[in-house]
Amino acid sequence: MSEFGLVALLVGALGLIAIGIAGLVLARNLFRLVLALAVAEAGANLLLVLAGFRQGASAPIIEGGSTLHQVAMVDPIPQAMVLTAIVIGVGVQALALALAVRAREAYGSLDMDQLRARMEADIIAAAGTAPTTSQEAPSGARPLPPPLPSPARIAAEEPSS
Amino acid sequence: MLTRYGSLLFATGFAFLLFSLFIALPMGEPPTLAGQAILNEAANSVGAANIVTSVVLAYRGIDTLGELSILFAAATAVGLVLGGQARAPRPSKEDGAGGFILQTGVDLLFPLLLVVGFYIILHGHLTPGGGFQGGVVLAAALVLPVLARPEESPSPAALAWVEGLAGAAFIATGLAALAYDHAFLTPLLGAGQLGDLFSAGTLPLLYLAVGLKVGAELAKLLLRLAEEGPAA
Amino acid sequence: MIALTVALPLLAAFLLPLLPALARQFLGPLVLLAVAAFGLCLAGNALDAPSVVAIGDFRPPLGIVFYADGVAGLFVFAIAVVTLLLWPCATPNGQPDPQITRKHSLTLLMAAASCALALSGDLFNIYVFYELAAVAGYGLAAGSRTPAAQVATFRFTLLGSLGSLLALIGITLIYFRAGSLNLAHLAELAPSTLHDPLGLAGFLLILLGFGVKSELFLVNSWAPEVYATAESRVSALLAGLISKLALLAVVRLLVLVFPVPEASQLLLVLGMLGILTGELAAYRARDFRRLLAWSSIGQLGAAFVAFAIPGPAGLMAGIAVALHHLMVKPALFLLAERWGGNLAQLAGAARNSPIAAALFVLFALSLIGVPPLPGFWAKYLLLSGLAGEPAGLWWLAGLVVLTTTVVEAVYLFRIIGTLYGHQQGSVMQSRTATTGSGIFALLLVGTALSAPLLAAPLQKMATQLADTDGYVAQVISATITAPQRSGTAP
Amino acid sequence: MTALDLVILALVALLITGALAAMLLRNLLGAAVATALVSLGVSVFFVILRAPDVALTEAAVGAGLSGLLLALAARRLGLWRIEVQQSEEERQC
Repeated sequence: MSEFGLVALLVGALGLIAIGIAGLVLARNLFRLVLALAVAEAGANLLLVLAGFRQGASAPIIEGGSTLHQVAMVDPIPQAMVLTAIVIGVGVQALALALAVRAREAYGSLDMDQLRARMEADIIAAAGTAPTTSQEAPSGARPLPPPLPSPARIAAEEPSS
Repeated sequence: MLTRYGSLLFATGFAFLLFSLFIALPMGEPPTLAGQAILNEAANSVGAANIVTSVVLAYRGIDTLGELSILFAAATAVGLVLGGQARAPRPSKEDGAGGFILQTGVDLLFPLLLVVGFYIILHGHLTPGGGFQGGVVLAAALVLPVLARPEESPSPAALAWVEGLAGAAFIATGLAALAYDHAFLTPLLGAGQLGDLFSAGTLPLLYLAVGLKVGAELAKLLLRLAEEGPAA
Repeated sequence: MIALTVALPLLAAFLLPLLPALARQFLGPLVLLAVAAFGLCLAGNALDAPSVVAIGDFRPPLGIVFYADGVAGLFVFAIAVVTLLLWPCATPNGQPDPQITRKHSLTLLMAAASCALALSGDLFNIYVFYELAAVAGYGLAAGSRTPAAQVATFRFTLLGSLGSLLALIGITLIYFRAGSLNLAHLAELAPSTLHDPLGLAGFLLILLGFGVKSELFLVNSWAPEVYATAESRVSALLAGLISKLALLAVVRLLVLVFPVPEASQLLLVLGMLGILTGELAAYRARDFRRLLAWSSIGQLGAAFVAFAIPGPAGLMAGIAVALHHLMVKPALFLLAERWGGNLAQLAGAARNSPIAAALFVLFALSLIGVPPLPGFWAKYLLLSGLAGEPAGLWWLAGLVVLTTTVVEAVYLFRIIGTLYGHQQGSVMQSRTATTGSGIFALLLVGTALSAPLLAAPLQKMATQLADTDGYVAQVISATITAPQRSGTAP
Repeated sequence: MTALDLVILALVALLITGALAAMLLRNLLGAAVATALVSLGVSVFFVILRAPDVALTEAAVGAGLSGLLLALAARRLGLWRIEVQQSEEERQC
């Protein structure tokens, strides 16, 4: 591989990172945000493997069962790091998707701006700082409702589906 | 609108900055001080033909332990978020069965995937592959039958036992080294003959634990997300 | 023993879902007690000499080392104690929580990850355990299972992952340049390879990445939302504990690998901005939890400023500020669990719950920095450290700290005024929360009384933390043979 | 410029296109497929960079498993139905 190929790979990795970060900043759909994260992570992984690549070296696997046969090999450490990073990435992705599913079920939307507005309203209502809060509801009881979904939440998700 | 262009500008600038930083580095000729030292001695001291496996399980074994814990934390957190105990997916609207061909195909695939999964896991110290890749195949083997027969999903309790015990086995193997006056996670049982199936000491055992844990964990994640939520 | 502080909680977390119900109750606290004992031992031993263990018996630049100096031992102890005090229990409504085992598992994972963050001497290992603490934190933050918490946690997860991504890119940059991940090895290599714009860019990326959890300016927008929606105990863990451990990881990197003025000034400026934004937003907050969140951002800004001061004096001030915050903030969040969110509804609470109100006054006075309390010593060390530096940015930082102390005093006294006011508000009862924060208060008063005794060990810890040569020698001598240097960086 | 360079260049162009598609496609399910394709492309690069272990993992986890996760989540989010999607995509970039 020539120098040109390596630079092209670098551009590819950084391009993925940039597109992913731009998506993270700009997108408002929760699902799209998760996709943006996946794209950026793929770019970062490529960058990391690129950092261990050596021209004309072979994969870090000894063939033929002899340790005497020494050939130049690429750096195994970044590869081990990327293995770790890929698995971490998929774990976080599953968690983010589960949160998105619940947010959609509760608020009936996938739009980050709408969701934040609803969340803001809920926080204010829970803290009782809004003037509408009634006296019979103690302020501290509201932030931690019982874990069962309340009828209001089930009703909220109906119109969307 | 202004913030939108600002963000785009920021992302482009960030990429350009990174490019100018990385292009100054010796592309294709990295210094690799630690990496080269590992390449020089891994075959003799650890005995795995696949040096990446040596790094993942021996030199940086505790990273792998952390990684398993992250996957466990993510699966636990998904359980916490989605709530309750995992339930079997409802039979789909076309009345359950995904058709004769799908069922037969899955019946044939299931043992095949299991064998391939375990093969990949147990040869992880010799060839490319290992616990993570094999674990994904195992997870696929566990989840595929659910597509054909939604009522026959693997029991969540069994998956929990497999993942808990596999994780404990990894740590226990590490702790066993303490009993022999070694540091935590030192590979035991000697390096063996390079390239043999029974070589690299406890590494294949560790990879087996990793594979089972990853397989159970990922199957759990997939099954939880495959549940028919109230909104779907 | 060093590795056990990480391995035992992990083992317990893996096995917890499989155990019978009775054993589940006791395993976690027992393991944490053991970790606390280990932490005390480590801290005690480290005052003579820090100990090093090479995980897997591989010599350091190849394998991963855990390095236990005084600060690490102290933090391991603090992690175990604080986690024990904030151990998840039944919901404040008194109902048993069906998800409690999952929460216990996640809390144990978080404790293990925090211990590893305090001990680890390897850059990528720090990243892995930072991620573990982060993912466990996401799970716990969503654990109150309200829709608002789930939205807040989604943003937290994305921001945290973006931070981890930046940190990973930073680590890639440093590895590409220096060819090693071991902090001691990097400390040796740094003068010739990393003290240039490239290395500093790597440091900036890692700082921003780990800054997400330590509530650094620019990447802290998750904090007010998450702290307002998560369970108070979880907020207390995140604000009190995890932020400090992320900070400690950054400080180790700063001291060992980047002891250059540019890196310190970066920390100083970001810390100053953190203090200003945090305290001013706290002044405007009308919600108790969000007030605590913003004030936490301000406090951590002060810790960043303190750690930016080069030399042992700055490190000592930083440790003092961090430990003080570690005691006060969880206690205040426990009071928030008791009192709920609205500040206006706290009116006259002192009559219903005189003890809790008195505790609040104690913590507030310490936060402001009234003399006999530990908060005073923390601020005193910080200001005297800043005064010892040349004029300019450093003195400006001192001025910022002094000015915001006034702001802090104003908003805290406003709450005290409400608490002891004549109006009547409605207040929740939660006995365990008061007990928990009472224990923190005892710790605080104990620290205040023994302040002269604590100064010497603290000084020793700061000196150890600052001793780069000692760290390198200790880690490299832990090897069986001297590390082989195959070629130098081109 | 060797043949390998040309392959790399073509793949880089494909990857960037795929990433842009993942960010800009109106259809979120299509965007998820594009993301999985990006992972697949990256795993080809790992083979070229002499990292077979990583390539296998990226293909299995990044493309296969994460694609499956995305598809399942998309189903639970109701993104498989076109009409729901359009109403929710109105103001999406």
